[in-house]
Order: sequence, then C-alpha cells, then structure tokens
Amino acid sequence: MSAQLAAYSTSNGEAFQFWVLGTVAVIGALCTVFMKKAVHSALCLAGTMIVLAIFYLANGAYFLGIVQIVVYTGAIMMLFLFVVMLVGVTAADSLKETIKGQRWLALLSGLGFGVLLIAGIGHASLTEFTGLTQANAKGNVEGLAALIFTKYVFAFEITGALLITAAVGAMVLTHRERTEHAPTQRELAERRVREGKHVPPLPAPGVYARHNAVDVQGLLPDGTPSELTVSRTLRERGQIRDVSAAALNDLKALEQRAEERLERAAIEPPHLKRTEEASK
Amino acid sequence: MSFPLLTATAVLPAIGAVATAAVPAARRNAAKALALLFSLVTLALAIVVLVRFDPGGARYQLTESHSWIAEFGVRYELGVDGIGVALVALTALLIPFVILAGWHDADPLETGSKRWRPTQGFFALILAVEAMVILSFEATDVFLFYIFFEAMLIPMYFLIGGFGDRAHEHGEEAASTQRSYAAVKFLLYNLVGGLIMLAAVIGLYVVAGNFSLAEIAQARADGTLHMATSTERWLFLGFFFAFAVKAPLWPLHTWLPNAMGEATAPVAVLITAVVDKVGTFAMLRFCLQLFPEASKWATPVILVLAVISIVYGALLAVGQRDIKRLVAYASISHFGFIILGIFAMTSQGQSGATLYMVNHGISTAALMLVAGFLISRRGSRLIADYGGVQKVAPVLAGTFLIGGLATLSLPGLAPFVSEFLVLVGTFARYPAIGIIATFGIVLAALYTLVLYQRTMTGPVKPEVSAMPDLRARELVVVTPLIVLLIFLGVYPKPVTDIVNPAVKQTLSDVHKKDPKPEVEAAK
Amino acid sequence: MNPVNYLYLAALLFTIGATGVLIRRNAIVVFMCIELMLNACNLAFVTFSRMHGNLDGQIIAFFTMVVAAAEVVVGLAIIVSLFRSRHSASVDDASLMKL
Amino acid sequence: MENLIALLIAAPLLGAAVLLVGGRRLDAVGQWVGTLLSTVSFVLGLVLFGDLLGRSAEDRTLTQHLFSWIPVEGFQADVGFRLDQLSMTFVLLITGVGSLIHLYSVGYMEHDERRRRFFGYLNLFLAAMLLLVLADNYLLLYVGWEGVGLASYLLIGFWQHKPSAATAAKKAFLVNRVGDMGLSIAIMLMFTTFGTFAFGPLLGAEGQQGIAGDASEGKLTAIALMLLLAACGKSAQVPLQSWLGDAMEGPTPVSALIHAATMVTAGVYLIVRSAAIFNGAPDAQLVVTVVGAVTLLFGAIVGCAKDDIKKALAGSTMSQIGYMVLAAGLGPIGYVFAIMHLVTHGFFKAGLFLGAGSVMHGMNDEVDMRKYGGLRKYMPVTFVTFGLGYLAIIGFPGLSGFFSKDKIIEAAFAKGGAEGWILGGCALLGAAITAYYMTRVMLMTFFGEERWKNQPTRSPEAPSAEPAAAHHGEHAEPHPHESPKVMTIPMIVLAFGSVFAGGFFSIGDRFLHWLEPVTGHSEGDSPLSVAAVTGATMVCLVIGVGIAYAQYGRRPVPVVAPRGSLLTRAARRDLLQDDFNHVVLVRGGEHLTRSLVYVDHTLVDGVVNGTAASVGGLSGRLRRLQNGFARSYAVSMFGGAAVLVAATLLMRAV
Repeated sequence: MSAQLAAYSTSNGEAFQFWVLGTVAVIGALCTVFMKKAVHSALCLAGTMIVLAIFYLANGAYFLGIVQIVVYTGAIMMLFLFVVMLVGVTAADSLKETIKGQRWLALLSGLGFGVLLIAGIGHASLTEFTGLTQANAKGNVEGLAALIFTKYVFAFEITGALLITAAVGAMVLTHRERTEHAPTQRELAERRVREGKHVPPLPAPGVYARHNAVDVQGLLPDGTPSELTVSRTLRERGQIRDVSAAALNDLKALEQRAEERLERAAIEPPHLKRTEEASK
Repeated sequence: MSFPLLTATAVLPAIGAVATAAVPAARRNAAKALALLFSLVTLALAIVVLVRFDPGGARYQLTESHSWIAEFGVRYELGVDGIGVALVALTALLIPFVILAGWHDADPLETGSKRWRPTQGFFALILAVEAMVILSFEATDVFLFYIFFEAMLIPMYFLIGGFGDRAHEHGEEAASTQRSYAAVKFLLYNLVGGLIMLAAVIGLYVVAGNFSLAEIAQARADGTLHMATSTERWLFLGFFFAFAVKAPLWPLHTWLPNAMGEATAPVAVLITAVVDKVGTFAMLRFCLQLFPEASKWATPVILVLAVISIVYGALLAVGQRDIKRLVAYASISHFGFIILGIFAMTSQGQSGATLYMVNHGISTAALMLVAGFLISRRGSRLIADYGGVQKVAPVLAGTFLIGGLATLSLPGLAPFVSEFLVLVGTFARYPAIGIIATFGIVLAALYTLVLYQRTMTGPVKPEVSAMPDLRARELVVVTPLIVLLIFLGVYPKPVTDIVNPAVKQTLSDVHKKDPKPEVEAAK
Repeated sequence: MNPVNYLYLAALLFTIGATGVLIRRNAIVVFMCIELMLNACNLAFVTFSRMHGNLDGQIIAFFTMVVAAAEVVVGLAIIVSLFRSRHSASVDDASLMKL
Repeated sequence: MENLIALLIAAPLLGAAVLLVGGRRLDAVGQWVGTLLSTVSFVLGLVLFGDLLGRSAEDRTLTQHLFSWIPVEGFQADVGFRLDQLSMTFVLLITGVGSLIHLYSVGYMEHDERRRRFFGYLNLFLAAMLLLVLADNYLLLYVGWEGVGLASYLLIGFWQHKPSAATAAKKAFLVNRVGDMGLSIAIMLMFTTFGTFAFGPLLGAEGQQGIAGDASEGKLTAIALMLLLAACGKSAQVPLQSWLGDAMEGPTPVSALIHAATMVTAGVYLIVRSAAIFNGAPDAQLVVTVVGAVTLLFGAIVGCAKDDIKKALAGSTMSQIGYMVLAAGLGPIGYVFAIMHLVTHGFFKAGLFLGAGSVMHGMNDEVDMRKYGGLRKYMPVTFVTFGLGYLAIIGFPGLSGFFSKDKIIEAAFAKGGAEGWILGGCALLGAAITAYYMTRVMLMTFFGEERWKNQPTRSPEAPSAEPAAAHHGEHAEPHPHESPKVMTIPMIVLAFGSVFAGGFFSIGDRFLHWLEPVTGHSEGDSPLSVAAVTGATMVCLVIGVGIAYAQYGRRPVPVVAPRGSLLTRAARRDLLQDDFNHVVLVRGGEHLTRSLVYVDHTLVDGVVNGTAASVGGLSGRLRRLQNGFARSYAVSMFGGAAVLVAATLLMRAV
C-alpha cells in the first residue's frame, strides 16, 4: 500500500504548484472561451499556455516547456494577435447564439464528454509510474534528439516538409496580385466627378465637435445620423456609435434651460417630435 | 500455354466496343459497320469454341487460370461446360442480329428535336454488354462472375435510359420520363439483388476460403468442406435472390415489363434473350453446385413461385395493351418454365431448361425484333393502333406469326422441345405442379393469337394501309432466326448432346437421380 | 500528489476547448480553442511520457506542436482571405454546405 | 419399301414450303403444284397399300426410323414412322379425299388472289395429318396433332380480313390447345409410368405384347381420360365441340377437308390407336362412350335447327363423329366399325360439303337454306352427288352409311347390360334425327319453290367474303348454275365412294379382317339379333324422313326463320354452349386478366415504388438537419465522439 503510494506520490511542492496553476489554467481556458473580445481570448489563452509550459517543465519535459513558451506563447499567439488586429473586432464576437439549441447541445455534449473522459481516466488502472530520471539521464534534449534523429527521423522530415508547405500555402492564400496600380488622389477625384454623386468629399464624422472619434456619425440637420460620415470598414463591422439621441437630448436640455431663463413657453419646433421618434 | 480462346471471345467485343466508340461522330455508318464486323468475328470465335468443345470430355474445358487478387484467392478462371458453351454461342449468335436490327435506332433524331443520339455509343454499349455477358458465362471463379454480373448493368442502364423507344401514346416527353423511370427501376432492382449477392459471395469466401467454383464444388461434393445447414441456406438465398431478380421470378419481375417496354426492340431482346439468361444460368451453375442441400431445401417454394410466374405472366400478357409489354410478360412466363426445369432436378427438366434458355433467346428475338419493325413503321406500341397488317405486309405478318407460334411453343419449332422436356421433367417428380404448368401452354396460345388477331388480321386500319413490308435488312435479321427455330425444333440433338453431360454432372452434384418409371420398358 | 491529476486537467482543458469550438462564432476564437485542445493533448502526452519513463510521449507532443504551428499558419491565412472576401470572420457565414 | 413412308409426308410438306416461301412468282401455278404433290402422296400411299396387301396379315407393319429427335437420358423421342393397317387406312383416306379436295379447290378458289398460300396451307395440313397417323410414338403424333391444329387455324382464318373468320380460327386453335394439353399430360403420364411413349414397346408390335397392360388400372384410366380430352378437342366432342360450328367461316373446301373428312377424325384415330391403353381402363371407356353418345345427340339436335347449310352439316359431322367415338369407346367390339364409319363418313361428308360449296358457289355464296329451294334443275350434278351423299349418311339400305352405322348400333347394343340398351337407344335416336335434319337440308335446298327468286341474296352491310362473289354481280338476284368440271369431278368420285365403300368393306368383312390384327376384334353378345337392330334402324330412318317431309316437303318454307320452340332457339345457338363459354370463360377471363394487371401495377409494383417513395420522404425530412452551419455539424461530431468514449468505457466495464 505504502509502496504503491510512493510509486504514485510526487513532491508536495509540485502538488501545491499543480493545484494553484491548474486553477489558473482552467480559468484561463474558460476566459478564452467566454471573453467577448478576441483579443482578450487570445491573451487568456497565452496565459494558459504559459501555465502548461510550466507543467511541462514540472513533468521533466524541459525542452518542450521551453518550446511551448517560445513557439506557442511567443510565436503562434502573436500570430493570432496580428490576425485579430488585421480582422479587428467583428460582430461575430457577440456571445449571442444564433443557431437554435446550439449552445445547449454544445454544453451538454461538452459536459458529457468531459465527464466521460475523466471517468475513463479514473477508471483506467494507471498503476505504473516510473519517473523520467533515467530517461533524462543524459539530458532531456539529448534524449529527444537521439529519438528524433533515429526512430522518428522520417516523421521529423515529413513534418518539416509540412511546415514549408504550410508556409507556401499561407502565402498563396493571402497573397493578392495587384493587377493595376493604386489609384492616385487625382484619379479618385476625377472618378468622383465622373460618377457625379458626392462630388465634394464625404462629410466628416462627429457633430458639433463634441465627439472627435471616427466612429461617430455626423447628424443631418433634422438630427438623423448619416452613414456616409464614417469609414466603410467601421460600417461593415457595425462599430458605429450612434450619438444622435444623446445630441438631441443635450439640445433639449439646452432649450429647457433657455426658457427657464426667459420665462416663456417653449415653442416646440415641429421637427423635434419627428427626431424624437426617430431617436427612439 | 495454348491460345486463350475464351478470353478472346470476351475481349474481342470489348475491343470492338472501344473501337466503335472511338469512331468520329461524323462517320456514323463506319461505326455501325465496325460494330457488326466485331460481333461477327466474335460469333466466328464462339463457333470455334463450340467445335473445340468435346461433350464427352472434362467438365470444364478450354480453361484458363491466372492469379488475380492473390490476397483473397481471387483468380481469373475461365472455363465452359456444356451449358456455358451453349449460352456463349447463343449470345454471340444474337448480338449481330441485335446490331443489325438496331441499325437505325440510334440515328440522330429528325432535325427539329434538340437531342443528339450518339450512335457510336449505342453500338459500343451493345458490344460491351456482349463482352460482359460472355465472360459471366465463362467465369468459373465466383468473384470474377460477380464482377461481370454486376458490371453489365451499367451499359444496360444507358441502353435503356439513353436510347429507349420513342414511340409513346403521350408523346416524346412522356416517353423520355417513362424511359428514365424504367432504366432506374432496372438498375435499382438488379443492384439490390447484386448487393445481397455480394454479401453472400463474401460469406462464401469466409466459409470456403477461396472463390474457385470448381474447388468449392469439389469440396462440397466429397464432403471436405462442411457448411452449417443454416449458413448454407443463407448463402443460397443470397445468391438465389440476385439471380431471381435477374431472371426475373415472380414477384421480382416488375422491372422487366417497364424495361422491355421502354427500350428499343433490339435492346429489349438484349435484356430478355441475353442478359436475363445469366440469372437462370447462374442458378443452374452456382446455386445448385455450391449449395446442393439448400437448393433441395428451397425447391418447393421456388417451384411454386415458378409456376406462379408461368400462369401469372401469361395471364398478364393477355391483359396487355402494349405489344412490347406483352412480350415481356410472355418472357416472364417463359422464365418461370426455365426455373421450373432447373429446380425440378431431373435430367429432362434441366436439359430442357438449358435448351429453353437457348430457344427462348432465339424465339423472343424473332418475335420482338419483328414487333420492333412493326412499331417502327407505325410509331406506336399500342395493339389497338394496328389491324389488318397481314393484308398490307404479308411477309412481316408471316414472320410475326412464326415468332408468335414459337412463343406458344408449337411442335416443330424449337421452343416446343425445351418446354416439353421441362414439363416432363417436372411432371416426373411433381405431377401436380407439372399439370398446372401445362395450363401455361393454353394461355400462351391465347395471348399470342390474340396479339396476332388484333394486329394482323381484320379490316385494314387506315394508318397502316401504307405500311411497307419487310426490307432487305430486316429480312436478313429475321430469316436466319426462323430457320434456326425450325432446325432446332426438328433436330435439337446437337444441342442436347452438348448439354446432357453437363446436366448429368449437375445432378450428381445435388445427389439427385431421375425417378424410375413404374413399369420398366421391355427392352 | 498523483500525476494522474495532470491527465484530469488535460481532459478538462480539452473539453473546455471543444465546447469553445462549438460555442464561439468568431473563427479566430474557434481557432484558439482548437489550440487549447491541442495543448491539452500535449499535456497528456507529456504526463504519459513521465509515467512510462520514456521520451516518446514528448516526441509526439513535439510533433503535435509542429503540426499545430503549420495548421495555425494555414488556418489564419484562410481566415484572412475569408474575411477579405466576405468581410466577416464568423464561421456561420460560411454556411454554403446547405443543400 | 419402308423408305417411301417418309416421302408420303415429305411430298405435301415440300409443297407447303415451296408455296409459302416461293413468293409471287408461283401465283400462277401454285394450285397445280399443290394438287400435284398431294396426288403424289396419294400414289405413294397406293403403292405402299399394294405392298401391305402383298404381305401376310401379321407382318403388315412397316417401320422407318429416321433419326433420334430428343434424346435426354431416359427420355428418348425419335422421328420414326409406323405404317400398319390402321395408318394405311387413314393415309389413303387423307391423301385420297385430300387430293380430290385440292382439285375441287382449284375451281373453288379460282378468283382468290391469295390462292397460292391457300394451297400451301392445304399441303401443310395434309403433311401434318399424315405425320399424325404415321408417327411411331406419341410425341411425334403430338407434333402432327398440333400441326393439324395450326393448319386448320390458318385455313379457317384464311379470309383474315373478316373479323369473324379470324375469331373462329383463334377459337378453333384455343379449344384444340385445351385438348392438346390433355395429350401432353397423357404423354407425361406414359413417360412416368412406362418410361416410354413409343408405340412399339407400349402398344406392342411384331406380335409381342406391349407393356401398356402392366400398369395399374388407375394410371391407365388417367392416361386414357387425358387421351379422351385430346380426342374431344380435335374431334369436336362435347364439351370441346364449340369450335366446329364457327370453323365454317373458312372456305368450303376447308370445311370439307378439315371438318368432315380428316381432321376431326384424328380423335377417333387416337382412341383406336391407344386401344391397348383403353382396354385396360373400362371406366375410361365408359366415359368415352358417354361422350360419344352425348355428342351424337347434341350434334344432331344442333343440326336440326341450323338454317346455314354449312352449319347444319357441321352439326351432322359432330354427331357422326359421336358415333365413331361411341364405337371406339365400346372397345374391341367397336374399334373396327368406328374406323369403318370414319372412312365411309369421310366419303359422304366430304361429298356433302363439296356439294354445299358448289351450291353456294352458284348462289352468290348464300348460305341460308331458307333462301334456296328448287335448285335441283339448275345444278343437276350437285343435286345427284349431294343426294347420294344424303342417302348414304342417313343410312339408306345398301349405301355406305347403312353398313357402317348399323354395325355401330349393333355394337352399342352388344355392349350388353343397361349401358348397352341406353347407348343403343341413343344411337337409334341419333339415326332418326340424322334422317330428319338431312332430309330437311335436302328438301330446303333442292326442292320446294325457288325462294331465291326476286330478292337480293346479300345485304349490302354483309359484303361477300367468298371471292367467288367478286365476279358474280354483288347483291344481284342470283342465277344458279352448275359448277365447273374441276369441281364436279371430285364430287362425283366421292359420290361413288359414298355409295359403294360401305358395301365393299362389309361384304365378307373385308375391312374387319384388314384391321383386326391392329385393333383386335371381339363379337359382343347382342341382346338383339342383327335383323332386329337393322329393322329398328330402318323404322327410325323412316320416321325421321317422314317428319322432315311433313314439315318442309309439304308446307312452303318461310324465308325468314320462325321464332321456333325454346329447344329450337337453343339449338340455333348451339344449345347455349357458346353463351356459356362466353359468360364463364371469356368474360371471366377478361375480368381476371384486367384485375391481375391492376394488381401487378398497384400491389406488386406498388410495394416497390412505395418503399422508394417512403425512403425519399424520409431523406427529405432528414435533409432539414443539414442546416449548413459548420458548428452544428461539429456538435454532432463531438456528440459522436462522446458516444464512442461511452461505448468503449462500457465495453471495458463489462
């Protein structure tokens, strides 16, 4: 009994480390899933990976631990972040489910799967436990190298080929040959004239200079916001802030104060009602 | 290693198919001529096979054997026994007539209709069918047989669906929809059968460990290969189902009338006279040899089904309004006879059945092709649209009558011999069934004569008044068939001499003896 | 402590990742979840290699990483081009598999 | 000498082949080729006959084995011929009468453009008939049997443009086919019982006894009854007689050849030939006699009512054949007389038919006797020959019929016991009725006032079928005339036959001695003396003639048939037998086939299509699951993985 325990037990330090970092890892994973913004997810994932790297080290996989940090956390996650920046925060970020019952099914199957998996592990009789002490005797990296370049050499080569292919593939996928040179300002202006609409440049965003952000639409004289005033990208991402309502309320408040001061009944400008309705 | 004669008989039409298909679209007649040439050369080869075949000799002759898929013991094994060689000859014999009769069936439609009909394809497909059928008659390796048994569906499908009969009471469109329906039905029925058979084939391999018919049959005979009763029965049913669909046996027959009705007459002949024979042939060769006990176990049911087919088919033939469907149902009735003969398990019955396959091939070909000529003249398949043809086209009517008389197996014409043998063979062991089956001959007379009377006799209908008589090409098609019918009716000995030994073998496989007569003749 | 716990952790992470794949619509996040699953597997591998006292497990984990890297490269490229073509990174938008 | 036998058949067969394949270039000479070849066959027959006479009574059996036809294990059918006294008799009758009828047809069919084919068919018929009587085994006989059926089909339906003719032909073939079924079953029974169906071993030959007797009586009875069924089909015996009347649609020579002289006698031949089998099955014999007696009366009654001269003669044919079958059923007592009556009947019935044809020929193909009358002075030869035939058939003393029919009646009584009395009574009654209706025919046709005067014999809506009418003025008042020589000569010859044959045969029992070796013969013990029977017959004869004269000779015959008694009306409709067939068989059959077609389409086919449809519908519903969202697919995938894990765990657990 005790022998068996010995066979299983590891140092308490590791135990402590496991329970703390393990919690962190799980939280990180959960955040990855449930964070609204992709950037946050990416960061949480990075955190989890670092924790995992530590676990690798703890498990005597020194090489992997380092690789994990360098490659994953360092390279892959950054790649992710780049793409996130490239794509930007999209409408897809919202956690609102669109497919009926998808979420419940997902959670259900996820839960069931997890339970089953854990049950399976518990059920499995994993009695043997031989540390890596003599496997890592000549050093972990050497051991790996010895294996990679003898036993797994072909797999190694193939993965190398795979990587190259992947790189080329990525290039092919993303690269776009520019057939004509980028239109100069002059050409753009001429085209505008030729098309005839919006001969003047598009109206600038922001109203009354209250907002200096580019994602705020300008208001038309009747108070309705104009799409044209924000850049196309933002429009497509649906990241436009509609301030027309706020602006109108400010206006109302202003007039309120004005009439309080002048003690005379406010003459409802006819257009206001409409705009209020519009702003509702 | 002698010259692979059997392979040649199959490869030649295959090459012909490719060559025909390769002919440029413009050179239509060249393609036709090429196809005809190839089919004729194949016929010549088949005759050589027939001559080389020694009835008294070994069971399987002209054998060839090469390893094919060594892992599963699949071998490329060919060989013919008396039954096989007869049917190979029949196939090789009929194809030239089919091609000749279908000479214009695949010509482009009149300018006006959009559809273009690939003539080359038509003839290439026919040759392809010939190749596969011949191979399935020659294959002595179960797996090999299965492959061709299934593969022949593909060209048949296109022949039915792609080149079907354009004559339809509700016009072109209805015809095309009917056609595709028929083609799909044909394909589905036979595929289902085929799949079930595939399962049985695999099962057989699991049990026997190889696919060689000869070896397995041998092992079964001398008891070295023992099968559990249930296993044998299941395997038997698997095989039999496929063959019963192909044959077709009631109640699996409904694809045949559609297919034969919608296909052009030559293709219909191809279906009923050539392709379907593979089914009955396979019953005789595979079911009985591989699973003798199960065959005996299933015999009563099969006989009943066969008798139902006979009577049922004949009755439905009487009720048809459509010439080709009528012939189709008649064929169903005849296949009932064939199956009856096979499973009566008497030498008369089985020789008769084999003979029946040959004769039915010829007689149906004669009747159906003439019917096709008739239909092509009037552009309608409805019996009601004809009348008094005999007066305008006596030769056509005469040949039609002879074909019909052959169908009702008039003595003196080939089918009589086989039909009577089947009946006697059945009667010897199952008198009741034999007698019921005998009603078939009355019904046969009924539907044939009704058909003849409604189409050929009576006052001349105005639509047919200008109908031309048989043309030279058509005569060339019909005359040999009729001559053959008469010859085999008067002197069937050559065929029976070839067939009998094989039948004897088969009977010994199933351990059956002919019943002895009560009173021994004072010889 | 019993190192089997590592396996439990791995299982947990894997499940979370899988669920994430199913729940999130943003292709990039989905991708991250996949990475998470891969990492969970790696953890399991590493733990196994420790248990059995040989390095094969680590080797496999190593290869997994490489493959994952390759996959990420291609996957992200796909996402980018997808975004370019339809101005969205939602996996649901690519629902052309419908009949 | 044996080798000539094959030639007997070959000659007409050759003729048929040549004429049918030959094409138009033979149109001119066709009829003569046909006639010549049948005559050749007749001459050969005579030669062989002479040869037989030259031999002793025992070895008067010639056999010729051509080749093995269908050899399969125990089943050995050969093409071989057997010529003994019985076959010889038939050969002479067939070829002789046949040739005469060929000759007659040359004149009768003169104006038919399809004459060549007609003679081809006639030759085919002769060939088949000869094959039937010469075959040395039942299977080959079956070939001839069906061949005769085919030929009769072609001949009856010769005027195919007439729907009635086509229908009649079909009917004849079908009814015969039913009989053939009996024959084929009989052959099967023989094969299973004896292992052979050749005459030699079965019925005995060259003195040694056949094995037919060795089988159990039950088997023999079965075989015999099946043979009887066959005989009923061919010989138009009740219940398969219905085709004979309609068969009169054919040209008159055909009626003469097929329905009087030869074909219908095939049944009798079959029974007599199978004597060895019938002798072993008394029950079957009884059935045979009953069938014969019934038909005898049936035909006679029908014959009384018909106004169509050919139909009337057809009725008489039936009843005469009835006599023969009756005789054949009596066993050794009657075989010889059956054949004898058959031969004499061949003569006078052929003569009568040809006479009738000649009358029609002269009367614009009018067949209704009520529109004849007083023709004796217009066509004397026809009158005389017909009259002689008439006297012969009613059994006028001294003429053929007298001898042959009386012998049968005696034999019937000689059967002994109650059966004997009943059968004999029937035979006598039949004799009386025969006398009645034949006299009726005679009177209506040749005597009385000329009812055909000043009235068109053809209504426009029933245009003439007979080509002869084409050149005679259509719908015009007929002007009767004697037929050309080529037609009258055969009639005269036949008349001679019908006068003297009987006497020639009976004096010194020539015929008996001639046939005895084949059929065997035994004198029954008749309760009545020969004289008594003859006397009774005479009385019946006189009564019959008397009544007929009273009805048709004294009083004028109404041109339009009176409504008549119930029996008469029934008899006009062949005693409702056709109606029965129509209602039960035809209608029933139609309904059966229709419903079966429906069943096949809805049930058998419906099941299949139904499954297909249901599968389609199911897949249509399942299709909804495919919403195209990768994630939902992923869910299912993940769930599947979960299930797999669960499964493995369970597997491990148990």
